[in-house]
Amino acid sequence: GGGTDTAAPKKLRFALIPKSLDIPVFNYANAGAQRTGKELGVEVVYRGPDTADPLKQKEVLESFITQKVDGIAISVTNAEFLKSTIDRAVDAGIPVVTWDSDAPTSKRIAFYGVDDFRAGQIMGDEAGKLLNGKGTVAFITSLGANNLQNRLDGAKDSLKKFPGISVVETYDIKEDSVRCAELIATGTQRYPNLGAWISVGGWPVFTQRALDPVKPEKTKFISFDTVEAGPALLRSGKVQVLLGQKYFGWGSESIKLLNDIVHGKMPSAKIIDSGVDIVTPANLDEYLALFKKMESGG
Amino acid sequence: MASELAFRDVSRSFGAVKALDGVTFSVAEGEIHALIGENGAGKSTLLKILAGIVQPERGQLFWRGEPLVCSSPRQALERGIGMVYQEMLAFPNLTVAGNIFAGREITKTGGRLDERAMHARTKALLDELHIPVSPDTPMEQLPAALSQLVQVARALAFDCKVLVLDEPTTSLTDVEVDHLFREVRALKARGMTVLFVSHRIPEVFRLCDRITVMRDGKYAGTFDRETTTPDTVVRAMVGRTPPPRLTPAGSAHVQAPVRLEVRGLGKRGRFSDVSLAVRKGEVVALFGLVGSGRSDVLEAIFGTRPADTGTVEVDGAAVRLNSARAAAQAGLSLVPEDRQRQGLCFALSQRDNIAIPRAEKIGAARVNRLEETSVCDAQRQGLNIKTPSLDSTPDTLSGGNQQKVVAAKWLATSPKVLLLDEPTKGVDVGAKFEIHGIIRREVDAGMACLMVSSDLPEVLALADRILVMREGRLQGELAGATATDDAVMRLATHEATA
Amino acid sequence: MKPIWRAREFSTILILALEVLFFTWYLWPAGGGAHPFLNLDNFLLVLKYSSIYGIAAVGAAIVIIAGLIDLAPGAIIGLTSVVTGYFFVEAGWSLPAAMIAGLLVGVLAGGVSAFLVVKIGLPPFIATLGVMGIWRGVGFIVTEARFYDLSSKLPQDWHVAGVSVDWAGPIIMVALALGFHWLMRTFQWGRAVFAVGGNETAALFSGIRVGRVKTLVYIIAGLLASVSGVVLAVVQGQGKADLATGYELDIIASAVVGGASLTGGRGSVLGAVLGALIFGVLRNALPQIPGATFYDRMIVGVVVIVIVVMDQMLVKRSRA
Amino acid sequence: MKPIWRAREFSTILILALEVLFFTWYLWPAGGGAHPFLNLDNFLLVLKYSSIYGIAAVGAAIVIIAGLIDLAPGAIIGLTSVVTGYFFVEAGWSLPAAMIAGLLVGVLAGGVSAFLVVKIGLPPFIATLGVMGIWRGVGFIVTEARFYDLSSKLPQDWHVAGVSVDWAGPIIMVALALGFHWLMRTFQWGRAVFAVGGNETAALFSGIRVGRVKTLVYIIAGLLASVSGVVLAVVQGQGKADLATGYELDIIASAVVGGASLTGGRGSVLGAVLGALIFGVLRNALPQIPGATFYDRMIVGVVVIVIVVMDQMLVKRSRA
Ligand SMILES: Nc1ncnc2c1ncn2[C@@H]1O[C@H](COP(=O)(O)OP(=O)(O)OP(=O)(O)O)[C@@H](O)[C@H]1O
Ligand SMILES: Nc1ncnc2c1ncn2[C@@H]1O[C@H](COP(=O)(O)OP(=O)(O)OP(=O)(O)O)[C@@H](O)[C@H]1O
Ligand SMILES: [Mg+2]
Ligand SMILES: [Mg+2]
Repeated sequence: GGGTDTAAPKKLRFALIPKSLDIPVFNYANAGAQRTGKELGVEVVYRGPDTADPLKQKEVLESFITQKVDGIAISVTNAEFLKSTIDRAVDAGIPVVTWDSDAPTSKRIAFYGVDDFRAGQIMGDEAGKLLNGKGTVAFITSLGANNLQNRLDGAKDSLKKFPGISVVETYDIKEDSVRCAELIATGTQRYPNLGAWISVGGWPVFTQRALDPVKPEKTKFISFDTVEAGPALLRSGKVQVLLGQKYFGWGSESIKLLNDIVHGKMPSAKIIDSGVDIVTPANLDEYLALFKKMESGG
Repeated sequence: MASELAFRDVSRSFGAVKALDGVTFSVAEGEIHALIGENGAGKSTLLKILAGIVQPERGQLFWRGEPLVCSSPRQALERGIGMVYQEMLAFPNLTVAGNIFAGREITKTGGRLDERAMHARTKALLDELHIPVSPDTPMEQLPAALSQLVQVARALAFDCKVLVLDEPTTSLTDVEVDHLFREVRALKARGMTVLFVSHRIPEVFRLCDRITVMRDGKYAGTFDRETTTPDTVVRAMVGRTPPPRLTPAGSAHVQAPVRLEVRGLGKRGRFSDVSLAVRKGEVVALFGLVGSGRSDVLEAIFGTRPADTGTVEVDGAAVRLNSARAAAQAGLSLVPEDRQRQGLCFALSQRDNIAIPRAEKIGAARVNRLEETSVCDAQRQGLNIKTPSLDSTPDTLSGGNQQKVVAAKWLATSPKVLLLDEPTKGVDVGAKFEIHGIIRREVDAGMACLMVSSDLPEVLALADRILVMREGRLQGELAGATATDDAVMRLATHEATA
Repeated sequence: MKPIWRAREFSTILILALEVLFFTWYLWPAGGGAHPFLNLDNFLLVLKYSSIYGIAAVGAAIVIIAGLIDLAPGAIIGLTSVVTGYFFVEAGWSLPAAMIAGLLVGVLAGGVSAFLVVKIGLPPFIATLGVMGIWRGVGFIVTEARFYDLSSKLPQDWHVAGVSVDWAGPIIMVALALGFHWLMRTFQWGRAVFAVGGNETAALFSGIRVGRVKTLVYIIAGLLASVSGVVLAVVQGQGKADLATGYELDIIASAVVGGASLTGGRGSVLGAVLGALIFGVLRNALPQIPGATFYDRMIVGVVVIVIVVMDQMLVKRSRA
Repeated sequence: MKPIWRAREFSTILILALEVLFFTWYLWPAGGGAHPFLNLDNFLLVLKYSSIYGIAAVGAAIVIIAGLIDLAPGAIIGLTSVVTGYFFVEAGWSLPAAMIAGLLVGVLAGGVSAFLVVKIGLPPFIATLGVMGIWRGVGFIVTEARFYDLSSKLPQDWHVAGVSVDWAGPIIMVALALGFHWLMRTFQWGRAVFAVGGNETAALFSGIRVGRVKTLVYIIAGLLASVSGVVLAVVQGQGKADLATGYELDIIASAVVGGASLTGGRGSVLGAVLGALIFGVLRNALPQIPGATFYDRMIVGVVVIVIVVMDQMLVKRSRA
């Protein structure tokens, strides 16, 4: 077919696949990718399933393989599920990198992002510090998503270091931010003296309202993601720690990686740790300034 | 006489209503036995017990001296009891052949349908009954009367020992009835026992060997056709001498203003060039055989099955042809033919059913319960609706009483022009006269009425003029002395005028 | 007038009461102390979150009574929150203006469903399924999968006329339920809805403007869904296209648990709100049972069935 | 015998053909070269993913023809994948044995729905909604929200009798569709299903064992959903409780687009599969349109409506 026609200087076409189109932070990845794409003179196609459904994501991935794009950057909803398909893409000569969420056992060439288990451990450590090693913790997650499960496992793992801390409950909000607000309220009813909440996803900081029932003098709050209402909540003292990821980097770094690979330059390591931003009231202004710079394309 | 089928002390009540109260009688093998009684007398309930749909609370059934227990319709069918129900029970999504054989399909090995055999058998059956329908026609396309006939055909399609026909003739004219009776007699000749319910007394006398009368859920006597008279039977049925029939006012209305004027109404493939006028104070009947297009014309006037061409005027003002609402507002009301599909809302109370058209007509925003109660109670009394409470839903009523509720719905609206399609279908003799009286009264007060009825005696008794239709065309008009049985039937069937 | 225990809603109330009693008993604090379930704050909580479903369920009940179905309310709630958020946050409109814009979404959306069902004659299920996709899609196109944070522009701990905005949802829900109950029971229009649902052909012959009734029913349902969406946007402080994803089934379930029959002609607006509360109590109480996380889906499923079975037994008895 | 263009399925086929033609034209590669949509690999892709919906849609069509509804297939697919995965991966059973265990899930689940609807007399919508919650819940309880990885125990690039296992779904789908089409059209049992859906009372009075027909219908639907779940587990290599979440509406939509009427008595098993393909082509082709990312949902919604309108026009014409 003409897709691999090398005679003409054809514009390269890379696919950027998020877990789902309805998760807000992935838009920053898209923004970063599009910007980098423009700089490098390549086309970036942003496509994903409309909900975080592994099967639908696999369908999109396979569709890009049959379209014979020049490279695929994917945030994997379900690693084992996509492994064979990723392998097939690589075997067919389409380089695949993963970002945000990895498929470590696959033949993907590289992963850019934070190790979810590690990120979870960080959250556990922060909670331990905030609670001075004793008290109760409740988790907020959405059952079924592997990366959230890994974060949860990570956090629980590091909480083991604090024998004085007990986990009272793990709440399943079923990817519904309204349900998240309801559960925070209900959980506060049930455990009025709760030491800390740990949310392994960004749902609680989509709005300032969700944390209304939480009394900061009693209960600490740690959440993933730094979006929208997060900074305001940090400032008002409702939230103590936010974990920011390299949202723009997900897109821009992945596209750079793909471009290098296509041009014969293999990445230095299989896993490129982006690191996380641990945002607290102390470093908030600094973080926001940086974020703004990224957003405006600096 | 060998008593084949015996009911002994059968009782059944629904809540406070005693539908059957110690009914005991027997039916001889190979006879055609009529069951008559006023609306709500308990006929259908008794037959449903026989068919395994309703269980008796007390009493027993016997078949050739053995106790007969039917706890489900399937069991009854297996015991050789076939039944045509008063209420329409068609499968709208299946073809005519599919309907006839539903549940008892002719199959080849392994349960595969033998479509060809069923088609052929259906065709033969329809021909025997002179039903002008193709076996492949979807049931939903058939008018009410043909659908009723198909269901009768369905019961005739199988060899059963006892055939139960619950008011199979309500929307048939004598012509179709004759075809049906011929078949029933043939079955009788083959030894089948037939139970037959009808409110048309002449018909009963024409067909049946013996007549059992029921009154208020009780057995009121069995009469030999040979030795009794219609009057005796009717007296046993109502418990008193029935009121005399009305005589039509004749053609004294020629000077009265025209209320309904229909010009050149036509619908492709259905009917054409229908022009008629109904004057104030006049009852005009539209008569014709089943499928001749009468219901089509009425519905075209009312706008529920719009015509292609023609105009309709009420009191000189043109009426839009494609909207029931516009027709209603112009002062037209249609009492539809099919009470289950078009007439009643079974989720609502009888009271609401009766009150709704009236409320829509007067444009009431609020529901005025007090006023409606008095209106509904008046209708209930006037039509003698036999119901424990108007607050119950219509499905608790007997068929005839349901029909009375349908009639009440539109009588309560006092329209300018009343269109009636089989208004007294399944209604007992007494109530029929009551309804005729009400129609007469309204008409005398200035209404005009266009009526379709397959019941020729009713047409002759009530109509000032009779328009006869055949194959979608008006064949002629009869009034006064010229309107006789023979003359009407000749126009409806005669070939020479074509 | 029927005695109260004959009313269709009675069995639903009874079930709700039993449910509350059960959880009061089950969650009784072992060592004394405050009851985590039986307290005023918690009841407000139940009401607040139930109202999102309950308001829309009023519309769903009317739709179902009319013999129709509406799969769009979840999507309409989402889009309304987006539109309200857009005008309030992005376009800088005043809050009331933005709210009105949000409500118009519902009216428009209901109008589109009505057009497809009444004028084009599509089956309601598939028409509103398509419409659901469209409104969700429009929400995504407007937001490009971002969201509007209204909360930062609204006062913290906001009180209107001395009442916390948290009460807005419950108050609106109860007012709408009573209002529509009254409308459905004492007005000819309400009876027409029952008639259309009970037997459309008979309604047509009775002179009821079937098309108009259906149109209005869908518009009301759309409007109520967007009331729910506006409440969500304002009280919860976010406008997001995927809010209320999948709620259509919960909303219909509320109406059905409250006595609406999907074959049409039967149902109750009050019952629908009670149904929403029955689910709301479940959503509130189950997470209070330690370790129920993995079990709650199953429990909700079992409870739905138990409730409907109980309801059936109660209603049968009261009819007999 | 009716001519082919009179068959109910004809209009669905026509619409599918139009859709394929449209995307072939729209996605025609500007500079020549391989067509991204019109190629064999891509057709296999469409078939492979459509089969997950299509197999279950066969069951949904039968359920709908019988005048019922089933909201459980998505949950059954998920639970089947879990059970197959559990026995294959955890319990170490052979693949065929694990697959049979998976299929039993569907039979059992269908039996439960049937019991609730037939014996207890619950409305199908709410009964199967409850059942859906239960099976999803059981899946979560079994897995504790984790999953079973079958793929690592299965051969890479697996071929059975020379055919890639990717073809399993499409082949099974087509075989089941043809088989059940034949069953529904030429067997007494199929006719009984149509009769029950057309008029339940009449069916009962005609001596049809309505309860038995309904029971079997739900069991078949459950079984077909779990066939879909087994295919998913084996071909895609995973058993996970939340697989196929929300697919119930897509599955019903496939059946409805294929001509099934939710009022019962009408529908086509072949049509349901064609309906699943219509959606499958959309899911495949839309992502190939550059820049349409956020328009997908809306386009799907619009297309659903356009399809049903077209279908209505086609069917009307062919009737006249
Ligand atoms: N399902 C039911 N629920 C309550 N009452 C019923 C029910 N079925 C019948 N009835 C009552 O039982 C009585 C007898 O009804 P049935 O249908 O047997 O009368 P019928 O003689 O057939 O009358 P018709 O000539 O009008 O058909 C009536 O008063 C009716 O209201
Ligand atoms: N033989 C037939 N086969 C199929 N459809 C028929 C047949 N006869 C009539 N119809 C349909 O039935 C509809 C109503 O028929 P029509 O108006 O002739 O009934 P009618 O004369 O009042 O007799 P009925 O007493 O049966 O209602 C017509 O629109 C026509 O489509
Ligand atoms: Mg009767
Ligand atoms: Mg007629």
